[in-house]
Amino acid sequence: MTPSFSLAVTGSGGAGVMTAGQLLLDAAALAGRYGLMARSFGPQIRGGEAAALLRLADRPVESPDDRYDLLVALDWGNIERFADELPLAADALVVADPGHGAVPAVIAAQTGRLIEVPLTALAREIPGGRPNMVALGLTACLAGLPAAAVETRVRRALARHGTDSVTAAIACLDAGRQAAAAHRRARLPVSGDESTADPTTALDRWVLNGNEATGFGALAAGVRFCAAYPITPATEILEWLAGRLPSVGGRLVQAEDELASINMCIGAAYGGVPALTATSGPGLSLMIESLGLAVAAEIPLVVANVMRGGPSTGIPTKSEQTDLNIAVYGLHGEAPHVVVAPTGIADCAPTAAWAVTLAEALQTPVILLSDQALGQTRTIADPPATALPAARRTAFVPGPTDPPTAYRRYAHTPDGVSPMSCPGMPGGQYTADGLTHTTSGVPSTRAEDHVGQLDKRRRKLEHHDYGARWGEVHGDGALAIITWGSATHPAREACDRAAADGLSVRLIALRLLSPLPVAQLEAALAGVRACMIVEHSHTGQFYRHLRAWAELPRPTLAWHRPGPLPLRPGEILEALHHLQAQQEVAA
Amino acid sequence: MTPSFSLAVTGSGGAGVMTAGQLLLDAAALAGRYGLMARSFGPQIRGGEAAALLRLADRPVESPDDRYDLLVALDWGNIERFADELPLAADALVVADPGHGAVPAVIAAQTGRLIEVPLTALAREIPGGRPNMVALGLTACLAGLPAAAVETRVRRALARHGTDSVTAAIACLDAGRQAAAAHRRARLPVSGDESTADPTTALDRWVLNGNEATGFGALAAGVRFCAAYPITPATEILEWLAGRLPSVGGRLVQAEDELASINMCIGAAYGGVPALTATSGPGLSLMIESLGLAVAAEIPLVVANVMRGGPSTGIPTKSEQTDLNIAVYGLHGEAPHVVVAPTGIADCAPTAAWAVTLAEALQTPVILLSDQALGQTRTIADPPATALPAARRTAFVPGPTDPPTAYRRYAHTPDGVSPMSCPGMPGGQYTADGLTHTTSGVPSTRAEDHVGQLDKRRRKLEHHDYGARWGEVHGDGALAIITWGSATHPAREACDRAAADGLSVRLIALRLLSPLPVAQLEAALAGVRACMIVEHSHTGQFYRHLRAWAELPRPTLAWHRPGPLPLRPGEILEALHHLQAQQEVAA
Amino acid sequence: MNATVVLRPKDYKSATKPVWCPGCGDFGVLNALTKALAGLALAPERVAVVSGIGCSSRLPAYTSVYGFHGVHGRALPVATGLAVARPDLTVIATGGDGDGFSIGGNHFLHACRRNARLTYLVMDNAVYGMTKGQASPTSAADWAGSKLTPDGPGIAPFRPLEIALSAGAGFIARGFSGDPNGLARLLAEAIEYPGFAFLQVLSPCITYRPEQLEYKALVSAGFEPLADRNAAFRRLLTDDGFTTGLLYRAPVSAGGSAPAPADLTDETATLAELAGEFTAARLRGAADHES
Amino acid sequence: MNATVVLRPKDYKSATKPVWCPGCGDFGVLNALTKALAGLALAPERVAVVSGIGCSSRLPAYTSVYGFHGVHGRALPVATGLAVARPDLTVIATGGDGDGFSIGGNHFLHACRRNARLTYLVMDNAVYGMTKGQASPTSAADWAGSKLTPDGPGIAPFRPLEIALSAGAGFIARGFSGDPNGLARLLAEAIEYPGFAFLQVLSPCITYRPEQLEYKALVSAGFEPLADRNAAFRRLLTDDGFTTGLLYRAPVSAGGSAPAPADLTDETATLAELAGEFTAARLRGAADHES
Amino acid sequence: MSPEVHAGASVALFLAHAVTLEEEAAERYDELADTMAVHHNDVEALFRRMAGYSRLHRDEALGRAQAEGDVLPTLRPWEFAWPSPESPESAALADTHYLMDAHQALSLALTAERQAQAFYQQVADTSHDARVRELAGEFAEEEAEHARLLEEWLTRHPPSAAAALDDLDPPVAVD
Ligand SMILES: Cc1ncc(C[n+]2csc(CCOP(=O)(O)OP(=O)(O)O)c2C)c(N)n1
Ligand SMILES: Cc1ncc(C[n+]2csc(CCOP(=O)(O)OP(=O)(O)O)c2C)c(N)n1
Ligand code: SF4
Ligand code: SF4
Ligand SMILES: [Mg+2]
Ligand SMILES: [Mg+2]
Repeated sequence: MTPSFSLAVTGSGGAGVMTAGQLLLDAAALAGRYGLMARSFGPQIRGGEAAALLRLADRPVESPDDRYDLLVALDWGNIERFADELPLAADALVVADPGHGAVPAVIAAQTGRLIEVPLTALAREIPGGRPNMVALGLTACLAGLPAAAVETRVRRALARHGTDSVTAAIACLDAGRQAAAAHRRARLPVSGDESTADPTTALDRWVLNGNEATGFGALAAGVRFCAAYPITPATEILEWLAGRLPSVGGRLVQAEDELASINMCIGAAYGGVPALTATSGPGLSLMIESLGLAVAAEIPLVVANVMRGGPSTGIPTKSEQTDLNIAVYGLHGEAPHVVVAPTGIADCAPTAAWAVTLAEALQTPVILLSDQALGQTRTIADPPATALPAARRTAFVPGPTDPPTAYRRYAHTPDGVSPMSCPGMPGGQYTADGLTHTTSGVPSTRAEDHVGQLDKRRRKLEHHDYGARWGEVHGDGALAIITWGSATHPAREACDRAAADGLSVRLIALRLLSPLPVAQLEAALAGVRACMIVEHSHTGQFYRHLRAWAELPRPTLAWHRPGPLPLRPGEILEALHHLQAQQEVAA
Repeated sequence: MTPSFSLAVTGSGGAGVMTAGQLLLDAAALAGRYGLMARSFGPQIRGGEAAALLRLADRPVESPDDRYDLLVALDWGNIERFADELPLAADALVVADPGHGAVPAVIAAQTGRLIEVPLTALAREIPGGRPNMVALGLTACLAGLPAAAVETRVRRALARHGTDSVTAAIACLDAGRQAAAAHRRARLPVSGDESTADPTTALDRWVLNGNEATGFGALAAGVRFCAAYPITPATEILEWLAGRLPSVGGRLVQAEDELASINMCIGAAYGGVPALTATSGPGLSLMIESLGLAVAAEIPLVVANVMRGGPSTGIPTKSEQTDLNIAVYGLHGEAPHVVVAPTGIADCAPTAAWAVTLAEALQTPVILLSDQALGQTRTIADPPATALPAARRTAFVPGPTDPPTAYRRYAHTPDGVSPMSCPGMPGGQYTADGLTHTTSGVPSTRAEDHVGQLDKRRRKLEHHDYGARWGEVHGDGALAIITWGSATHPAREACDRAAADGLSVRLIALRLLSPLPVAQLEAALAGVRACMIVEHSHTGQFYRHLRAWAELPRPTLAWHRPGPLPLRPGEILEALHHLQAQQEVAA
Repeated sequence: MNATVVLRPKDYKSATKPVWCPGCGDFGVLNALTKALAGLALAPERVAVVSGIGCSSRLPAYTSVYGFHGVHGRALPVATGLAVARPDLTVIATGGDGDGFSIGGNHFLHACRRNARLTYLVMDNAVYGMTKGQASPTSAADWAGSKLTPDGPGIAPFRPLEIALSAGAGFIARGFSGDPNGLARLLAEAIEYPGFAFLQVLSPCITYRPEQLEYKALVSAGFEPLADRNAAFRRLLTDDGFTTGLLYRAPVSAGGSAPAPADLTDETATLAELAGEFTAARLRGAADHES
Repeated sequence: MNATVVLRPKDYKSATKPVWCPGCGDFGVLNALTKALAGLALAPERVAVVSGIGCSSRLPAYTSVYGFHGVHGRALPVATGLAVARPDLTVIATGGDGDGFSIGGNHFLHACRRNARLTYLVMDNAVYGMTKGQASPTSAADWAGSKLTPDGPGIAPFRPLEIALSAGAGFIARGFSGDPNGLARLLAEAIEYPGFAFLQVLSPCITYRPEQLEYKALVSAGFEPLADRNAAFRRLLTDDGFTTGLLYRAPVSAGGSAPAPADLTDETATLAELAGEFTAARLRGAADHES
Repeated sequence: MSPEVHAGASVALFLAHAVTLEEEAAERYDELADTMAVHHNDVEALFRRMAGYSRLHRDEALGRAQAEGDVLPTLRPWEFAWPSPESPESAALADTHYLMDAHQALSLALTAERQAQAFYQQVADTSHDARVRELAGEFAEEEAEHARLLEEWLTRHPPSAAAALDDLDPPVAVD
């Protein structure tokens, strides 16, 4: 179990809560800590209310904790909205500015440790001072971060605003730290020694969110074309790529809608240029018809779908794992394709790269299922241990004696993958087609062609060696959790805690969701007596998907609940104990 | 087992094959027979090659038989294309016009009974005569249809072309009949006595295809608005409605695309007018996003999806049951809705009507899964025994003392169905929303609202009493077939044949596909030791769907194959025997 | 709603508080709409406002009439279905420039042609407000304010009025959110037009396009209503994009044929008659049933 | 393909026989296209023809160049993706009036604006041929030939040239399938235009619109190429829909800024540099990395 | 209001304008208060107070109408003859910001009150109707009084030191 410290900074939008939170996380990185920061806000585009939700630790951490140890409120604007996102530990410390009124009941009821710090008044004493910088100094101190790290980060961040700004900010940090010191008794236990961090390694760590990691992974694997239409919470992938693709000779087109963006990707990929688009549920829905085309015409491409609360427009700023069904089963006709998911924020880069390699190797669309929690949570993580995989497409090479019409684009091959030409290659001309076609691509309604091509397209997916990336297995208990995506880290932490309680639980997290790696999964389940399926959904889409394809241990408990609240280790642990108790009764 | 007679009339397009086939079916109806006629064509819009595929019987029949007893070829244009659609019985009779060359090997190899009739030459002898009418006379005679019935039908059909046409046609019929008589030895055994049919009942029977039946059922249940975009094989539903809706005060709008058509239906239904659109896989794919909106905003509507070969553009003119996945699982987020399917051509009317009533009762979109085989096969069937159900929506009624803002459109109710207002009702104003919302429809990101509305929308589907229409159960064997849609009749005939072989097989055909009626299904399976899932798909979508939700007997055999060839009873019977043999080995 | 009660603009507002940024032009549009409805004395329950997704598309919830907040880009088809099925209602479709001209562009084209009786009001801020300020179809080619198009979209901006005219719209106007009374008047005329009425409203986004606060100085009420399509075209050739007023109002008969209202009560054919079409009897029966 | 071999039009045809109805105008278009390609001496492997779904959209398979037969209405985005990613190719999008103006209308609008270097050829027969003859956007309001609209579509027909001009297209022409040589010439000019070139081709459907056999008598080569957008607008105001020729050819600089070709080999930033942006070191590091 | 229209306005027409002017001012202040509430800005209270004052003045104008025995004409919103796009006392929506401070809010209100004063003064100066001139003059004086009050408040609420409109949190994407 990771000793860690969770804290929230809240206030009205514009008060600088997000800035303070982000600087705090950055400072933690500079100080050699790990950690993560999520954001929460109201429905207003600007202003409204905001919360920066952090967790800091000495070991890599990607799950939120059950409760917060510290709440620093710049003001109380609409704190009720966050109440259920902000469960406080029984001994949590609440720091409030008395200038903004009494501590609301919803907070006061949770803990008795309240201290008042006049953040605004302190800031006002400093020319150009800001309450959020006072809060930053105070919070960093209470969280046990070295003052130097915070100062370094703040100096750097404010450099372009001029020395006055920097001086004011540093003074605010000091004021905040002193305010914290004044409440020394309230200072919280923090783990780790401030000086142990190896600065060289620490400085190599990555500070990024899953969306940036996804963009990077895709680009690293070879993506050189992106067409997209903005949508929350996927837009950052596009923005990241828009800024970087040109520097590697690639291009990004802002399309008129998702129907266009997916088809532009198809066009580019048909032209031999690896392509990706990013979207979320509503946009994915619009891409469905053309994904079927990509399956039938065997066009490689990646759709990074960053899931949000559904159905329909749902809750765009909150996370859920409920686009699994549409990603796996959403295409009309028999349209085998690949669906993969990163198991964490840091994993977004290698898994996105893998998605690109699968698309290119299998000449098929790949849906990468990320979600808001992965995409928009910023984390401090170790960079990938191994180089990211790079894509390779089986290319058409004309035989020296081939007549110009000999090329059979959709030829039957043992592994189902047919060498693919692209415009510019002499002798490789063919017409890619979404109609049932012959091996040459000529439309056909004959049974042998239909079945032949259906078989071939299934075969290439089923016979592919997906290697070790299909999933992660941790531990070897007789109780197992099967999970995926952003549920992985909370589930893993639940397993760790269970182990600390003496209960050994195996964790199986799938990266390959479709085709479901049944053999690998069933092998990983060897010796498991009872199992729990953990996911962030209302009806257990992942559970049904597993049932449809694999033999699961009996009993298997389906544990799931929808968003908008993130999954937390404690609730999963509780379900585990429940399952264990059932097992004992049964035994 | 139904004694029946299967025949095919083939020839180049324009030769009048389809007209002859259709008149033959009509004549069979007038003669008190049952039967069905499917059509097959080449890819050409006109011309090309055509085959009218009929089966006639004395009892209701909706499945094609395994083989054809008679093939009448007006010419041999591209017959290879139909070869695998035209399996001939070992003793099949082939009638060919010697003027069109030798019988192709692919036909000659199948049967030794070939007779030559100079159809073209015979027609040429009659002023205004046509070979297809000669073929009609001949075929009717060989099929044992009374000459009077054929003549009546032909007179009626050609009436508007004037007496000369009629006279010529009658002369052709005679010539054809005589040619058949000349080959009296070749006359085929036919079942039933020509005079037994009760003419009154016979004349009340319906001669229609599933698309017309679907349009009728929808209109009968209350649909008064349709917006659609043409697509094969669904267009006939629209064309039927376009001609009839105005006569009941309804309207049809030809939309610019399927995105528009589904949203127009949403608008009309929001306005209180029951709405339907019809489409096929590619169009359904485009409607997915807005179907999710209809789920979230709780708008009733029906999408009649007439399945064709997939994926992508696939084979538009052939049947498959492969849009089950997208229909059930294709929506993003958690979007519970209803999917139903008729179990046959005649069943399209009551099931379409039921779909409308479910949509209106549950305020949710309903997908009606028909397919090309149901939609475009014409049959002679008994009219529905009971009146078709009519739709009813739980309407908002303002309380006398309600303040104008009291209405909560999405109020929690025990059955999950909330009274619905529509524009024009004072005091019922609300904003329908696809965002997560409160009971009043105001956007919300709070957990209680999200979970509350998710629960409510699931509840209304799960708590609804679907009554007896959920499915059909025939027989009580310890071996069972579970099937759906157009696979039902071939499967049922396989069961009948198995019974004749002494093997009792239970048939369970589902009409309610989602939410899957698990309790009813498991009850219907009581006592079943082994089970076979029959469907017209490549990967067994229905099988996976059943596995995901229900406990199936072990063993359960998944039997399925894709289009374009129709499912035939014989191949299902063979699989049944295989399963039985396995069972015996295991026992 | 008692018809004799005189309703004031604020009676057309709901209790839900807008989440818009203070200063957003959309407040002015909301005010103009409520003024127009009050000015026309329309019963709130006989009005429906339909939108897509975007900041501007939030508008329906802020009114006390029937509202529909659909998916991105589909306000017009929803409104069309409602208007055709319920010709007794006043139907107003609304939303942003991204919603209407980017993802919804096709419906815009075909709604102009179809000429169903409804009003389409687009709050044009030349940006995607709700998704953090990307370029919209009406953004200038060199507007480099979005990370998605760091050098600007680089393509010719969409000309809503020209497109509407080319596509066959019969009522075309431009308004400004900073002039709620003038806009209310234009809106009232649009609502009363017996066909498809299009109204582009310049509605600044103060968050992502703060320079649009200048609009006040740029707009001028220069359009004089024209009834001749060619004249309207010629007028547009010199349009600077900031001229407001009613550009074009086709004489009603020229505005395409609006779908005739469906009379949902007049069932001239009974179900039994329709079922009769299917019977075998018809196959030998009276000639008028032949299809 | 050896560049010194002189290719004849028939060398641009494939062995696949068209399924079109004999007499269909699309044969003429296919011939014009192969003549244009031969006339420009383009190597077949450097040309791609992209289409949607419809009778006309079957065309790519009948050529010996690279072909893409996609889904209904999406030829233009596929072609755009290809043209942007592969600026070295000649890209031609094609299809029918239903494909391009009905379901594909939005892409048409935005392709005109975007001005990527590609040619869009629409075979306009004012009908949905492939699905048995329903009204298309270019059908007359009173064309009552379809069961789906038994009284005619009743709405104003789509005016492709006007829309293209309004939307910002820089090359706009109309051709006739019955004049394959004239059409080939127009097509060659379109292909050589360094931006988006739109070509409406009147291409009769003899099956569902047999009256279109009259087109031969109706068309006349009346357009004189104009370089001024306003002049082109004025010219269109008197267009009868049957005038052929090049209407408008924007001076290239005026035609919006076509996306600059991507140079896929020039990787000025290495992956390592990009990864460097993520490191904690950057959080205290050189100012030029700050975002 | 174009001077010509007002020069010829009757007492009833003038009072209809006055009532609507105050009514719309009140509604505008309410609208601003609501907006500030959504953004947790304390100036909400200030706008509420202003709304209250405007409502008082509306009632006063209504009272005058009653006293004059006039039935006020019903005008459609765009039939009023205002000198500006909106009625003159409606605070400008475009000049608001979610981080605005009391000083800015008061300045906004002051501008509105001065516009109202100018409006009444113009009517007082140009009307052909003596009674209208008299009423308008009174109202102008009242508005001037409000303006003076606001000016005084402004001195008590100086502009906040830190550039209040410097936004510390970037806007967010909500869809
Ligand atoms: C299918 C789909 N794609 C993308 C989005 C994300 N999205 C929401 S609003 C919006 C643009 C809004 O711009 P506009 O219509 O101009 O409205 P504004 O916010 O500027 O008023 C986008 C792209 C979505 N909700 N659905
Ligand atoms: C999404 C979708 N909707 C509908 C169809 C059915 N469909 C195929 S072609 C076509 C219209 C073709 O018309 P047009 O583009 O004018 O081509 P033409 O056949 O006239 O050459 C339609 C509606 C389809 N294939 N996909
Ligand atoms: S982001 Fe722009 S459009 Fe959206 S509410 Fe704010 S100002 Fe208005
Ligand atoms: S139906 Fe019309 S468009 Fe299609 S091939 Fe035949 S003539 Fe050509
Ligand atoms: Mg906008
Ligand atoms: Mg066409």
